[in-house]
Amino acid sequence: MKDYLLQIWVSTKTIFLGLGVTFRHFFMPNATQQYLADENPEARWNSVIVPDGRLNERSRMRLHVKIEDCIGCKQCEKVCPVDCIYITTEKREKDEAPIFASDGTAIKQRVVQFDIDMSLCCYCQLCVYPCPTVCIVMTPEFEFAETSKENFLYRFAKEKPLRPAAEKKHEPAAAGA
Amino acid sequence: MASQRVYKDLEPDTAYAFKPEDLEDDEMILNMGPQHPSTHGVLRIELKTDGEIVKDARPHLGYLHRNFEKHAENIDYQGVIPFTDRMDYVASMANSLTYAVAVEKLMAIEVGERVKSIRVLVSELQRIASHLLAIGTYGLDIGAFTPFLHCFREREKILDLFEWLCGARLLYNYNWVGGVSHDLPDGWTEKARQFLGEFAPVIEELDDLLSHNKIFTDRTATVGIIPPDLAVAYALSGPNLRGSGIKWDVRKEDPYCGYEKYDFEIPVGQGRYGPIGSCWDRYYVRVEEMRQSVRILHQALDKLPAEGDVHEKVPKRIKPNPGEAYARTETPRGELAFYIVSDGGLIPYRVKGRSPCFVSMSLFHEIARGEMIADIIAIIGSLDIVLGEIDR
Amino acid sequence: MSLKAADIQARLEAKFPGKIVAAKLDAIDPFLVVDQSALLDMGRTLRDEPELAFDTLHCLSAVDYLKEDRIEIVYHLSSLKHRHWIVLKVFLPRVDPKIPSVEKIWPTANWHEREAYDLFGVTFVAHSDPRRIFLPEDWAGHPLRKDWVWPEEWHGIAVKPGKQFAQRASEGESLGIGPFD
Amino acid sequence: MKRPALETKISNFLSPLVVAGAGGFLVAIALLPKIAEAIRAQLGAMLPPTWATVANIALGVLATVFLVAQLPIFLIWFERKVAAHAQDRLGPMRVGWHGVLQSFADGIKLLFKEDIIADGIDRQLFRIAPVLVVMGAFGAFAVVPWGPGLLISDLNIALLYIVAITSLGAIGILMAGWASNNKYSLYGGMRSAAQLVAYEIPTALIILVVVLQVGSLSLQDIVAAQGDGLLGENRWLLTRMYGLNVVAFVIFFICGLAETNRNPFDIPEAESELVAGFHTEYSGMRFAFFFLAEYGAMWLVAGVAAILFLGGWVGPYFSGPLVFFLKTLFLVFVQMWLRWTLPRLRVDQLLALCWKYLIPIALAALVVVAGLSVQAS
Repeated sequence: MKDYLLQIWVSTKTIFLGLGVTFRHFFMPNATQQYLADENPEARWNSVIVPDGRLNERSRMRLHVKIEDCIGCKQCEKVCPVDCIYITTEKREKDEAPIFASDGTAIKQRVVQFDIDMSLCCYCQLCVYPCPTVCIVMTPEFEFAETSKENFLYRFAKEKPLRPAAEKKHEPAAAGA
Repeated sequence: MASQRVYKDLEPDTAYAFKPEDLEDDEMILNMGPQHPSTHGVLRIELKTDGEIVKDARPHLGYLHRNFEKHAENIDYQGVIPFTDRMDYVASMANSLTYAVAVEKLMAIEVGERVKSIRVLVSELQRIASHLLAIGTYGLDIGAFTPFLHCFREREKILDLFEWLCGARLLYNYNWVGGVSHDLPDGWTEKARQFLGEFAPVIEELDDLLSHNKIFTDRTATVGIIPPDLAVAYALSGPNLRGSGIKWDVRKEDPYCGYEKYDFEIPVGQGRYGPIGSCWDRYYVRVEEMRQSVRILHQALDKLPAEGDVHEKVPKRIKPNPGEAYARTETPRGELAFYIVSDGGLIPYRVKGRSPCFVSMSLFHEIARGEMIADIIAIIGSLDIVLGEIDR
Repeated sequence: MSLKAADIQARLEAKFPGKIVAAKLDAIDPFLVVDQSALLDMGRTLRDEPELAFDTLHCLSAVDYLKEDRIEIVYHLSSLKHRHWIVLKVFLPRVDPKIPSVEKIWPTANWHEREAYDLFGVTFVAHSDPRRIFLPEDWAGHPLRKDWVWPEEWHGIAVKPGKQFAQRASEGESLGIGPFD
Repeated sequence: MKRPALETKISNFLSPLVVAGAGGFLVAIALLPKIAEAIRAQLGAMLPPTWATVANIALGVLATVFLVAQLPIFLIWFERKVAAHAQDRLGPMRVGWHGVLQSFADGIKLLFKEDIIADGIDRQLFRIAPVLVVMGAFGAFAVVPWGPGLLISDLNIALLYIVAITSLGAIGILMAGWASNNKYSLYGGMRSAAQLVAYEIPTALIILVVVLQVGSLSLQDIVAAQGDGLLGENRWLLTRMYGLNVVAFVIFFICGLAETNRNPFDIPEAESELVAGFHTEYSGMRFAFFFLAEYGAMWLVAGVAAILFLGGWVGPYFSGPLVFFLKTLFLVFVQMWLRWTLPRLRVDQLLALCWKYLIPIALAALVVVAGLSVQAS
């Protein structure tokens, strides 16, 4: 009998404790906010804890290549764990006017293909570190949905190949990427 | 083209372990998952039920199998880290930390003090975030929706801190071999302290709302009991082992990242509302662990060396000597270990992940037998599995 | 009172003379190579002898050494009681590897052995549930073997990764967007 | 980004209408007796007496159907808001002022959704089930008085009728569970049957407690017996019998939660165990029917509880349909508050709660009340 009443008492007590918690929360300020990206794009980066304007300092979202700076070293292609970067280069002719990347590195390769398949990208940022001219970067842009998967192939190269492309071997990633 | 293909005999005969002809009159095969709200991913469990009672259970894995280990044999050491992140995708920091520790063991790299402190900071924050998810979804499994979102509110702050730190919210690629990818930004430590201050009362509130609720304790404290000897025989680890009353924590027993310098307790299951090793014990060990993590974080923030290059020990080229190493750390789900074999080349010869969820799930059929359908959900939730890590 | 690997080796050597084929105690994780005929008895000794008390099979992994023409099964054993470690290895031939199952000694081996069977094709004799664990039952081959080749399809579903968009584009197909400014 | 702008435009246009509608609704409820009186008089003047009665009833039915069909739409929005604020969220905000039009948007979406009838199911039962469930919930409104004389039919066995017709809902649920050819649905249906059989008993016992004190099964009489408000000889039942009626009220409320399948007793549709229980296979409008029925039943339970224990439309300062509306709304809020606080019981615990706690206590309450009533008379 004692246990019986105790059960009732404990149930009632703990239920009212819980009700008290939820009741308090009816009057607490909301943790969420209205998503107002249409009116105020900056609001996407609002955070409860991180100071304003600092959340996206190191954001790793959409990849971008400043193709003018690319020297065609293929470091990023090598390091990519999912093989989503494809680069084809041609040697620039000796008689062509020398061009330089914005940090002064001489560009000796003509980048005729610089494709990034964003549908494969795993946003690990490993491609960014080895780049000697900081031309491949990750931007804080994250709204880039497409209606067709093919449109996720970003083709950055601006120059057309002068010679017919040499046989380029791409082994499919052995484990399927 | 795809529409012309004939997908024939897609379900092999072995898809069901229980055969209809073996069933008794009152028994029924209930297929739980792979798409089910409470199997925490794409786990499929075949239940042999008699009314509400589960006579036998058989988990079927592989719906999320990506063969991480084959991936790892085809990319360089650094490239494996994004894949380890995707094993236990709610505690990525802990996974990549384990891998980094394993490769460092293989290459005999000793990282700097600041890197160690940062690693402790992120892995304890990740532990809190992961436990918040585990506790919240456990409430959801039992039917309480509100604690789930209260937990997510706090978890969100941790994810914001991580995003500020390394730019990603879920899959960080943060712990590198020999260092970490980014140093702490200015003001991060103050905000981390602010978070810890806001977080401590939330645990107390959670106790009121969920932990000690009579309905919740009734649902969880008498089901899914793992006796200590069974837990050891099945090599359980982490909160699942401690829930059975065994005081064992890799952070104390085999310290890494300088955990020996921190002062914290190992919470174990007390059997407060029922037998030791019940679902409630495992659940409450997680709650207590969050309190301990807060303690560790305060100490780590105090001890954080002001100076230090986080990339100091990062090797230019990761090329270990031939050999093998086995390193384990205490992730939120238990002891994650990586067994790495190197043949002296630039890519690992073999990477085997010993995932704690895989091990806990192998015990499942033992404790599921004889419970009710609703308890199956409670047991799965209390084991805190992540299918990304089970299936790898 | 945890034991060093050398002590453990000495104890096992005394009980099972000649069954420890090789040992490497100066490795990062010291290991003993064990003859598979003594595996079960040795496992029982390791688990039951009070001073050894290896109550936990921490991990069971298989490694395929193509050049050495063998498959290694690696047992990482630990003791919660004495807090010591040992690694056992068993060498198996690559063709039709067979090894007794240690499931009776450490129940946790059940799924680890299924995994090793699934991905390496190692048969565990007297295993209670010798099915594949991750892959479909009728999958061709054991993928973690170094000489495994991709099957073309499985029940009409293409398995091998086809040409990616970038590759198709480099061959002249008009795909993708860009260039960007 | 055209679409959100259009959304905003539509909701800006509709919001005042909705707010005005809600205000008008409240005013109409407050003035209901006068309106009804006026209509009655008008009809009496225009038509012969028999036809006047028929027209009167027809209008009453129309008004009730309109009311109970609109209530869920409001209640769903209300519940989402309660849930959101308990969880520190905003809840629906897009459609209309604080999302008041959200339910309309959802309703339109459900209307246009494909009505999936899976293979291998019992089509007839599958189609009838939602109708039965809705009937069970809404049929009872025929005898629920909103004010003196403001009801469709003044049955003298109204309480019996309510107990009987709400059981239809459980049959509908059982039917849905069986017809779906889905094991989870079957479990849901079976659990629902067990739950109903168990919880009908304490409900009936508590109704007897009330009936013993009032001496009538008619809801109008029960309210009339509480006509003095908070104080006085004929005060609200809740305050009588030295607190025994509080216990009775709590038991009735718990049973009401269980009969409407609300958390913590929502085991027939236990989302985390049985996916969606008996309505797993339903989609579109048929699913909406279950939803409507759930909210209708919530309102019914709260309304009956308000009539039995809180004096119906009799308020401490003023009386009328508005008082009844507010009381019921408060009880519905408590149901929602409980739902967003508590975890779910297991099926055996649910039955244990009923057989081991509710029924003995209800029986004891009945005996004591009977004794006290005899003594009083």
